[in-house]
Amino acid sequence: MSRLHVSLPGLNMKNPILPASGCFGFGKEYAKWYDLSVLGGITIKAATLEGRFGNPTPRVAETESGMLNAIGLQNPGVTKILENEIPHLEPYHIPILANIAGSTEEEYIEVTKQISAHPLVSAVELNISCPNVKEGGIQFGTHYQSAADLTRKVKEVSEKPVYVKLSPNVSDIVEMAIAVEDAGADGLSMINTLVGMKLDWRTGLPILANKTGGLSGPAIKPVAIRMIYEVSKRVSIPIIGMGGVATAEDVLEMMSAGASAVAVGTANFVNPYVCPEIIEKLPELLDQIGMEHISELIGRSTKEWKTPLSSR
Amino acid sequence: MSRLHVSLPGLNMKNPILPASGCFGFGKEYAKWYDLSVLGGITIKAATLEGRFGNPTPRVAETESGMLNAIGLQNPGVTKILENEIPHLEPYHIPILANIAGSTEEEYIEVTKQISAHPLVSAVELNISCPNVKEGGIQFGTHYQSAADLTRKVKEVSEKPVYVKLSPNVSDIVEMAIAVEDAGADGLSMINTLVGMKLDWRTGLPILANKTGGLSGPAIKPVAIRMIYEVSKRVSIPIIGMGGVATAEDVLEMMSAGASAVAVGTANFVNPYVCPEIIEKLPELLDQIGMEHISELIGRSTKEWKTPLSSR
Amino acid sequence: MRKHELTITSNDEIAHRIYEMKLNGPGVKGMTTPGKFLHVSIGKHSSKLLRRPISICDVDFEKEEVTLLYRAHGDGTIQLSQKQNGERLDILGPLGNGFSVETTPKKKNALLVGGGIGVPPLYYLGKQLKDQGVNVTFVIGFHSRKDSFYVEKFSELGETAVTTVDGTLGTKGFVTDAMEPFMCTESMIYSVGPAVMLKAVEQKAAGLDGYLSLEERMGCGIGACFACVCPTESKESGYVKICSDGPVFKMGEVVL
Amino acid sequence: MRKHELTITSNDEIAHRIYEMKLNGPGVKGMTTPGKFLHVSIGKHSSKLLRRPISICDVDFEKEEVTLLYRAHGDGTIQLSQKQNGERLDILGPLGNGFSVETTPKKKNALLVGGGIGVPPLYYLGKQLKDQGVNVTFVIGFHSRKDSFYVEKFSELGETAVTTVDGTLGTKGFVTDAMEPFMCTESMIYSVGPAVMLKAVEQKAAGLDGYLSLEERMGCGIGACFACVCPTESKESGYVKICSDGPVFKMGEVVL
Ligand SMILES: Cc1cc2nc3c(=O)[nH]c(=O)nc-3n(C[C@H](O)[C@H](O)[C@H](O)COP(=O)(O)OP(=O)(O)OC[C@H]3O[C@@H](n4cnc5c(N)ncnc54)[C@H](O)[C@@H]3O)c2cc1C
Ligand SMILES: Cc1cc2nc3c(=O)[nH]c(=O)nc-3n(C[C@H](O)[C@H](O)[C@H](O)COP(=O)(O)OP(=O)(O)OC[C@H]3O[C@@H](n4cnc5c(N)ncnc54)[C@H](O)[C@@H]3O)c2cc1C
Ligand SMILES: Cc1cc2nc3c(=O)[nH]c(=O)nc-3n(C[C@H](O)[C@H](O)[C@H](O)COP(=O)(O)O)c2cc1C
Ligand SMILES: Cc1cc2nc3c(=O)[nH]c(=O)nc-3n(C[C@H](O)[C@H](O)[C@H](O)COP(=O)(O)O)c2cc1C
Ligand code: FES
Ligand code: FES
Repeated sequence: MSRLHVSLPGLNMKNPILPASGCFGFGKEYAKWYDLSVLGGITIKAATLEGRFGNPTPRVAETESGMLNAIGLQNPGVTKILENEIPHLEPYHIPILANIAGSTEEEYIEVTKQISAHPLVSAVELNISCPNVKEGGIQFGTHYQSAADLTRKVKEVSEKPVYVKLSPNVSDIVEMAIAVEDAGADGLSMINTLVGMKLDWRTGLPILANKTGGLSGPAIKPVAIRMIYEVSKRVSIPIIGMGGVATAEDVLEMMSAGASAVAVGTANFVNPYVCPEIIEKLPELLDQIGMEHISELIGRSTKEWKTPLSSR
Repeated sequence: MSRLHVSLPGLNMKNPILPASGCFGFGKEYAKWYDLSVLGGITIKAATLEGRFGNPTPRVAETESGMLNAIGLQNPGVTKILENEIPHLEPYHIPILANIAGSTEEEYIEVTKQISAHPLVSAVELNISCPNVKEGGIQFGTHYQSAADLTRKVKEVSEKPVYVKLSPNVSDIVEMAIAVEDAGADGLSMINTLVGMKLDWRTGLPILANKTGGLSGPAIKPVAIRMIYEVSKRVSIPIIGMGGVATAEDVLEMMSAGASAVAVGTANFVNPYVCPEIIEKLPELLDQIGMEHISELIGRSTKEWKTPLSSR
Repeated sequence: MRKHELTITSNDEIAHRIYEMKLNGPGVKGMTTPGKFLHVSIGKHSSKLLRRPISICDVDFEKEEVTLLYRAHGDGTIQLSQKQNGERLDILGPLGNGFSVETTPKKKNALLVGGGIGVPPLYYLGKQLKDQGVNVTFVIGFHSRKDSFYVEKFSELGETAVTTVDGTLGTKGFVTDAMEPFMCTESMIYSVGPAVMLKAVEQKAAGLDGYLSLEERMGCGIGACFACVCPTESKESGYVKICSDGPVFKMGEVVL
Repeated sequence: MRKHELTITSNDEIAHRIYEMKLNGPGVKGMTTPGKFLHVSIGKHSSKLLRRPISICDVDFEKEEVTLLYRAHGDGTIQLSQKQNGERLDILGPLGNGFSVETTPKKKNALLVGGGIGVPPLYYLGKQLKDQGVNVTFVIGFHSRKDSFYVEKFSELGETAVTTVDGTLGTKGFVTDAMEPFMCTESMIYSVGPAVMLKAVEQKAAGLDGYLSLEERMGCGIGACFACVCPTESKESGYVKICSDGPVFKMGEVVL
């Protein structure tokens, strides 16, 4: 399967597919469905310094070709994650990308210190874009000076490469990407969820207890593709693409837009086997388009444009 | 049908439904399908000073529960619109909302002067949010100082109330809404399309000749609902809501979020009869929830929140 | 806990907006425990992505057929109600922890209390308890006569009291208004319904042992997304996940 | 130009990924003009919102049945190919301006040139021309033998030359390589296919009269959204809309 191999800072992946943070827990549950060692890597759920209970329920709502979530960063805290969760992943020998959240710079720094020191952790992903907690990231995610400052400080203490996860809820994502690249980020993860809301038409009240939530799923894929396309042309660090990926074809589209690896989120809920099924199908699609190695896909879209209608 | 009547600055509507700009031409085509006098109003296609040919084709692409368009403000120019298009709408006796676009402040001002003087035009809608033209609005749509300046100048020359159409591609839509309210806007239209992109996975190239396009349809409804909800709590001018509305239930949801009237765009392409069908169904839904008049819906969502799960 | 394709063999409206769907296939043979649920996909091409959790209502192992009862309420279940015989559904399950008839303590009498669309799993549970020699009594509540279903089938298993909110069938009122006469210190309580009802049942049955089945909006259905947590005082973490730790919990275990 | 519900009476793969679908219903009776298209909804619950434009390939007015030929290529047409007999499709149409056999000048000979999935409307057109006493000849091109369809049915209407890109059927090459022998000053040209092909046809047939049918990605299909414009020098506006001014245009009218 070496034709699927991709290599990003800290992440030496036998294929470009990894589950997205928050959509795969710490892997335990999906490990009952299939052997996680087939994955290119795994992104684990956000870690904060102390345990958090998260938001009241209902925490999810369905929308057309998408869903809203407002989990609110529920997690047992970094200490318990290091003790009870990460060790379970050892047998699979896959790179672990540890997602990090916090309310203050100090919290991000402390969590990064601890988690990046774990030998099984391959890289960290700074979640500065969670829309579902009042104090927790989003202020860093929409002001590029704060994002750059945080990135710089986290880089100083991290023992592993740092990916910064960008919020799509901004006027200019390229500006944000350049700011964190300049601050030393080793890579980017994009995109996090769009802020959305759903009301019950009968009562007029929000479905989510938190009122607003993060929109994910195929509905947002066009926004993700556009942002990855624009950013990849302007930065030289690699991008882990995500947002609505549900099929192997979507993976090709996202890598063509400029992603070097692809994370799958919401689609795991629709089909628990989606990651292995995508991985299995990739070589077949490469054959169809006559491509030898998957890395040739990266950034194809920036080549010169020809009208695709006449291609039939 | 007086239980559906809503009244907004310049727009005295027998029901809250009007087609969205760009999705209904100047009404001629849909007039072959049904009698336009059933509508609450009509938003006509963007007018610029000179005629524009728009972007090369392909101009549309399909996405999950949505579509991308990059028409590029094709229109015959304000003079021809006044001469050849608007007069056709006279027999229907419905309010006309005239959408206005431009590349410069001067162009917006001149078009407003001319179009707002037409006796059949009830109000103008400043399109400062079209993502599909390089020079043409979006720079006003994402910088709130420019948006406020433009609004003020247009208000000075307009003979009719002015609605400002907001772009969702911003970090803080509330700030933008407040800026244009303070500058004298009589109302807001929201939302325009999200910027998105789709690639052909086989070739890796963009489907749209313009590469990026505006994402519309049910996929974006959660974003529209959230923005209308947030903005309506902070401004006192009325909102014409739009973004993904396809059913009468969607209208109730959007009005509950804070819209005073609702525009229907993409759904017209799916079903040319969608507007009359929605209008016909509204009284039935009001009956189901025991509501006398549709205006009671407006802003219901800001009432205190109760968990909806236990409502079965 | 696997993914199956099951074939629809019937899908009929048996009461106002209440559908009885029968599904056939080898996957049925693992559906042995009442209270567990199936996570049902609306269809690969539907714009409704998320699966719907629906309880197992009955199983015929000889025919390899599972019965689901559901209410066509929102877009997803309305789409389900339009499916034809012969169509195939993509299903995960059985998921969760059900009413474990074999391993939990049993008493001579069991009182099964359910409201509305919480009623279906009580049928499979009642059947199994009866097979084990337990004396089962049902108190089932509906909004109105036209919403009621399976009353006769329950009566075949044990004494069955019906309540309706509008009094058009059985006693007027809620299930909790009607349960008292059937409770004794020997009764084991099993209840399924909305949280408000379960809370009232818990109060009425104070001092008795029992099991409650909860519901919540779900994402994954398998314990990975943390959509369906419920607070508890008995666990160090402070919460349980309804989809994987439940939906059935011992009475008193979770904070309703 | 109305909305219809038509019932699928057959939907069969007649060549590699090429489906022949027959639809029945009273709406069919207005489908008199070849070259017009139907705007086909993939289904109310599908995440594919936009309709697909598909040409009328044949109509049986007695049976009230229209035939469509389509290629299952993208998600929408693949979903169409999975529809079963008895399912109903929501259809707008007939839309656009077709080959107006009655009102346009006719010549003794007609040469109908089509490539790939542009071939289907030529069948209905050829039938009507033949009925009017015109001598029809077809030049139809496919990628490969396995993609070819309706060759015999065309042969029943008139002389039929086939080309394939890989030479597995008929002449190796494109339709434009094979049309010359059949052209004479008396020939009226009718052509449907991708823009590159139409352009080549136009060049080959320089000096002759004819009609071309264009295609473009569509939004509304009825002239309201301006998705499908094509430049023209003959109109003051500088453009035509393919969906409502076309898809059929006089040769030379539009800039390809
Ligand atoms: C463990 C469990 C067992 C259940 N068993 C049954 C059963 O046997 N029969 C039955 O009719 N119903 C049952 N329900 C409730 C059923 O899942 C919902 O009524 C159904 O999902 C609603 O879908 P919809 O398409 O009608 O509503 P929509 O409003 O379209 O649903 C939108 C989203 O909200 C979720 N949702 C909406 N209402 C509920 C609810 N009350 N509970 C959980 N999720 C909800 C849906 O799953 C979906 O993700 C059960 C729920 C749970 C948690
Ligand atoms: C007037 C006209 C008549 C046509 N007649 C036929 C016919 O008889 N048989 C047939 O097989 N095809 C015909 N086509 C082409 C057919 O419409 C497309 O192949 C089909 O829409 C593609 O849908 P999809 O779901 O396979 O592709 P997807 O890629 O899933 O389609 C996505 C979107 O792009 C549009 N699209 C994609 N390719 C094309 C294309 N080549 N032309 C126009 N729109 C496209 C779709 O309509 C849809 O909106 C015709 C096109 C036009 C304009
Ligand atoms: C239920 C849920 C929980 C999530 N939790 C996190 C999280 O803890 N940290 C994070 O960075 N992103 C989180 N995300 C965002 C995803 O990682 C991903 O960026 C987003 O969902 C878009 O991808 P998708 O469309 O494939 O789901 C969460 C998403 C969902 C749906
Ligand atoms: C094909 C198309 C053309 C549009 N043209 C315009 C336009 O000229 N002016 C404008 O303000 N908005 C335009 N819009 C945006 C719509 O008016 C509307 O704001 C947006 O599509 C969201 O609504 P919807 O999801 O109901 O389509 C256009 C949208 C579409 C799909
Ligand atoms: S639904 Fe995902 S954890 Fe329960
Ligand atoms: S498709 Fe809308 S104008 Fe032709």
